[in-house]
Amino acid sequence: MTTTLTRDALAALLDGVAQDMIRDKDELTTLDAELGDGDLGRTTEWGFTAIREALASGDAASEPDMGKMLFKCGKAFADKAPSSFGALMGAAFMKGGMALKGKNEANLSDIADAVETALNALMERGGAKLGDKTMLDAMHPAIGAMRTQDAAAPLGAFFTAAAEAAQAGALATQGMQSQIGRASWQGERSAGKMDPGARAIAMMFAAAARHSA
Amino acid sequence: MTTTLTRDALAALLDGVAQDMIRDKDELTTLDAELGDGDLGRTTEWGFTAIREALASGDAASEPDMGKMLFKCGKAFADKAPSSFGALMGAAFMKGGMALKGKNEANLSDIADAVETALNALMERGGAKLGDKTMLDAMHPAIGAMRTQDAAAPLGAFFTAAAEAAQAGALATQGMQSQIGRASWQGERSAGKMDPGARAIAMMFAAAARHSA
Amino acid sequence: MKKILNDPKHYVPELLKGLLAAHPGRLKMADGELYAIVRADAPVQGKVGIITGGGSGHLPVFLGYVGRGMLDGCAVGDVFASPTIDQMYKTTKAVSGGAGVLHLFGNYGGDVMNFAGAADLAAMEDDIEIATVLVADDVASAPPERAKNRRGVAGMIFAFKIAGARADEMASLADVKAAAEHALANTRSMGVALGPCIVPQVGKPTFTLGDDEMEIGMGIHGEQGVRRGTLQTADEIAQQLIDPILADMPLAGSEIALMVNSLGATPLEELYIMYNYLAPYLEAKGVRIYRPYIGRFATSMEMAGASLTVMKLDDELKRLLDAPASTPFFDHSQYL
Amino acid sequence: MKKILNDPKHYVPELLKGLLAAHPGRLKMADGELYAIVRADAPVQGKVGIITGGGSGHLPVFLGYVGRGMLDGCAVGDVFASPTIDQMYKTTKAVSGGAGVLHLFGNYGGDVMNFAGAADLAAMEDDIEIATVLVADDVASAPPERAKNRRGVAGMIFAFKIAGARADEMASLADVKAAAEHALANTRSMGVALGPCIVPQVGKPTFTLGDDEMEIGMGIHGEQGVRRGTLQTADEIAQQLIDPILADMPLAGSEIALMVNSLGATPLEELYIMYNYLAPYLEAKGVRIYRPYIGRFATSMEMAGASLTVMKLDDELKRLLDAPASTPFFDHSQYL
Ligand SMILES: Nc1ncnc2c1ncn2[C@@H]1O[C@H](COP(=O)(O)OP(=O)(O)O)[C@@H](O)[C@H]1O
Ligand SMILES: Nc1ncnc2c1ncn2[C@@H]1O[C@H](COP(=O)(O)OP(=O)(O)O)[C@@H](O)[C@H]1O
Ligand SMILES: [Mg+2]
Ligand SMILES: [Mg+2]
Ligand SMILES: [Mg+2]
Ligand SMILES: [Mg+2]
Repeated sequence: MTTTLTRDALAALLDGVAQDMIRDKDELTTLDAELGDGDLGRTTEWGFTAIREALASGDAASEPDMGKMLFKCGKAFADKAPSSFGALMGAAFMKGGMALKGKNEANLSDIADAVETALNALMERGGAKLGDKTMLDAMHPAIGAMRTQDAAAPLGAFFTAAAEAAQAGALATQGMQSQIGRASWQGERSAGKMDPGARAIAMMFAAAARHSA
Repeated sequence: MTTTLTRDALAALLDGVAQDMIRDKDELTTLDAELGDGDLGRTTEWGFTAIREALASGDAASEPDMGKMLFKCGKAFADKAPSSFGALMGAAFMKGGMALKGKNEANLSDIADAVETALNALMERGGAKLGDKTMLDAMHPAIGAMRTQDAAAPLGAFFTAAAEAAQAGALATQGMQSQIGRASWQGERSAGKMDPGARAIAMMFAAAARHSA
Repeated sequence: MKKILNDPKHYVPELLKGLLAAHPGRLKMADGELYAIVRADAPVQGKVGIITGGGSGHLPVFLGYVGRGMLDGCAVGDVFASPTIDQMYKTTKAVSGGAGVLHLFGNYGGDVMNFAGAADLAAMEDDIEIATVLVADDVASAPPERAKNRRGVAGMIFAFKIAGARADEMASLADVKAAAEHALANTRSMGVALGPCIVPQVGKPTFTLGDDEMEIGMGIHGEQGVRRGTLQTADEIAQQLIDPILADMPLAGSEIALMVNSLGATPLEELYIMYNYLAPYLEAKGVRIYRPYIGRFATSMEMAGASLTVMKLDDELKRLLDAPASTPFFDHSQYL
Repeated sequence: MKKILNDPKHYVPELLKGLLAAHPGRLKMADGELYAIVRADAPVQGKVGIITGGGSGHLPVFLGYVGRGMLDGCAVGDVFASPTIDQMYKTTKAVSGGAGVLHLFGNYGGDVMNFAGAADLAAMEDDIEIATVLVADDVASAPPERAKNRRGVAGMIFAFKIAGARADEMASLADVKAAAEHALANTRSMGVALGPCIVPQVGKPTFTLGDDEMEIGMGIHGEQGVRRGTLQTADEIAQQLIDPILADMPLAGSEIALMVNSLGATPLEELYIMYNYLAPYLEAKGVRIYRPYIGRFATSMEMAGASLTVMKLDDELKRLLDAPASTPFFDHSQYL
């Protein structure tokens, strides 16, 4: 039997992730204060609050199509959290939603495809490459880990694998020198510090794993 | 035998007073910070430094007339310390000097006359009355005390009497409400605090007593 | 002491030298005296000269208002200290164009006594006719019965503007003096302090305030105000500054110029938040804001806080307010 | 947090409402959106529209430069946060007078990505031709090889001035874009921070510095600089800010516009002390200061510190610099 995710399950999962991200925002603020301008906690709070509102009573609430629902969540995120991470994460959800459009339910491979579509969109939109010390460096290994999972793997295990790979990717950013965005202004001094956006990705997958169990 | 003060003795006395006032300036800053703007220490430092310079190498140094010497010291004080106290103290020395002009030596009654001339000039210049909580309230009793001294009283005793009366006058300003100058802006809240200018006058007479011994 | 300076003793002379270097076409020394700065084209023949004077540390007050349509010169003191008689005298002489000179300055003891000395000297030595007008606009500093005792704060800028415009009309000394007095009779101010400043040569804060404290009515050198208390909201602060002004000078049915001034560190953003409260508050009381002036007009170096100044207008004051004025720190075209 | 405000969440909307109330003849909302502010007379038919956008907390940057001869509009973000695509789009549309719109803003990730989205939208939905120019003038933020990565600071004001003047000449979008690029190719900045500011909704300082520390090269949101160390003298600080600019852009034999800018709390007095060092220092290197701009042009609320910006001039830049410009925060006649 293959594992699948329905529209309502996806909505509940997103809401759970949003709750955890809002709760844990201070860790991101601290990391961004080290490497950037210290607003990433505020950005995730604003963005995920917007997602929760969209899912509860906004235009995503009444949207039956799971892809369009995700797209609308992405738009709400970008509108309310217009920083680099906000613009990119918003675009990621929007593009991921486009990949899921028209589906009744998504299997694990659909989910991995959607994340990969999002990753490609981010690379185009933000102009960063792998190794530039950004959230891409957490998303990319997460997709690889998702692909190794069996189609019948429980959702919790699937996201746990993604989360572990993303966290390894985030840790690996410590060895990198920032090439793009605000952190690049630190030049060599950026080495040794973890990229906050990459850590945010790892936190999102870990939250998804918790809420799938 | 009547006690007298020569030009050189007056110069030495002034220099001693100036040294002590510069050394003790912080007390005046503290009092002025309570009731005014906290610059009275700076004013006395600048003014008395100017007197010391005038006496050491400036135009007062080569001035044989004791009255003119005092006048020039007053002008130096006012030029370098142009605050309320500076302007008034400068005028006081200048007027006091005019009272001593042409004398070879001053007896105790000449000194009391000079201080009284200065007091009258201050009242005219600054427009304050006795009881307005200003330095006048220390100068006035000091003159009274000087007048009680015998013409043969040692200079030290003469100035000690003046200092004690001035200090009593300064203490009495604690019971007054400021009617003029910066301290008057405190209205009723000025009551209970000692007028810094009055305390400065008491300090000057006390220093004169120390340097006459 | 976190200041960009070289030596506290050189704070004022270096800033004055920098100022003269930056604006050579607009400003010059009077008689080679660095602490006596006048318009580059002074004296303007036949025009009443207007000078002010006071301590440094309040830019653009005082010498930032030396220029066309405002002041002809300014005697400069050390930080928060009066200029000397000699500096005031030199400034007076350098701006005297034959029509007399107005001494227009804040009501502070040192300044008052020294300007009196300078006026005597100018009259005695050079036969210059002198008129004197004191700025005493801070309602927090004395009750109406003792209004003459009040200290002078940001209201002086309106007085400079009005008197300067009147002098530019080639009015007589008596008329320029009357214009300054007319402006000041209709001008009131009040301020609040949130944080102190440091006088370079003193090296420590002029006063201390608790982390969540403010002082309503404090003077621009840290003179005690009317009330110290917990930091309140912008709306509450604005109301506590405007109400005593309204009580002192009834404004219903009037048009006013309203200045919302930062004492230094307080950013423009916060001034506009105050204005957002004040505009409808005054409107509801029948007061029309003819021109707002929102910015840093009279500061105390890095002091945090703000002040309000109101000038009640009539047709003459409006005409003179709107006349052109241009200095390196203030161009009235910005406010039209 | 010592600020004059009501509720941190209302900081930006209240300041914007205050601004619109204070300058109704000069500014208006675009399409009823409070965070999209344009000239009252926008769109100017036939003229290239110029807009910028960025976080609040930097007044007069950004929206203080909306006015005649400079910007047509500004999309406003929360404190230190980018405006949204929608706000940028509305601003773009409201200033479009048929000749295209220039997006001219600082090189910050959020702004770059959102302006790209707004440009797509305006081109797609309304056929508005859009050109984009990024301001990246802070030499402390990246070496010359990665100059495109640099952040945008006070140099943007010269770009606003030059591009605005060129647009006022009714030049084409390509020509206005070229003028902005020409200005920026000749513009470099560098700053120093002495003390932090507080983002209202965060409630604590953006960074901490020891009592006697400063940070050379720090960004206007507290981004790490090139060197943290003991507070030095004004002359030493000035030299450490100008030398990297001189190294990046040789200036011997040139005329320049020099901006000495306070980040907020640092008083004008200290800027003139720096200028007093810089004027002869530059002169000795064969650099002539054509116009000094000394004041608060780009701030970070109550941050303490200063920045220098140099624009190397040629005849075209001089002509455009000296053209009239007038906003509620900046009138170029003050600098002539
Ligand atoms: N061009 C880019 N491409 C991909 N990720 C980026 C890019 N720029 C920034 N990021 C990510 O965004 C994170 C910072 O987000 P945020 O705090 O919103 O940025 P800012 O405050 O600079 O606008 C970085 O840690 C990085 O992971
Ligand atoms: N009009 C006046 N007449 C006499 N004494 C005065 C007058 N005004 C002030 N003083 C005296 O000067 C003292 C303050 O001197 P100072 O600190 O120089 O004043 P400020 O800083 O206000 O110019 C007061 O304590 C008071 O004794
Ligand atoms: Mg940011
Ligand atoms: Mg950030
Ligand atoms: Mg004093
Ligand atoms: Mg004083």
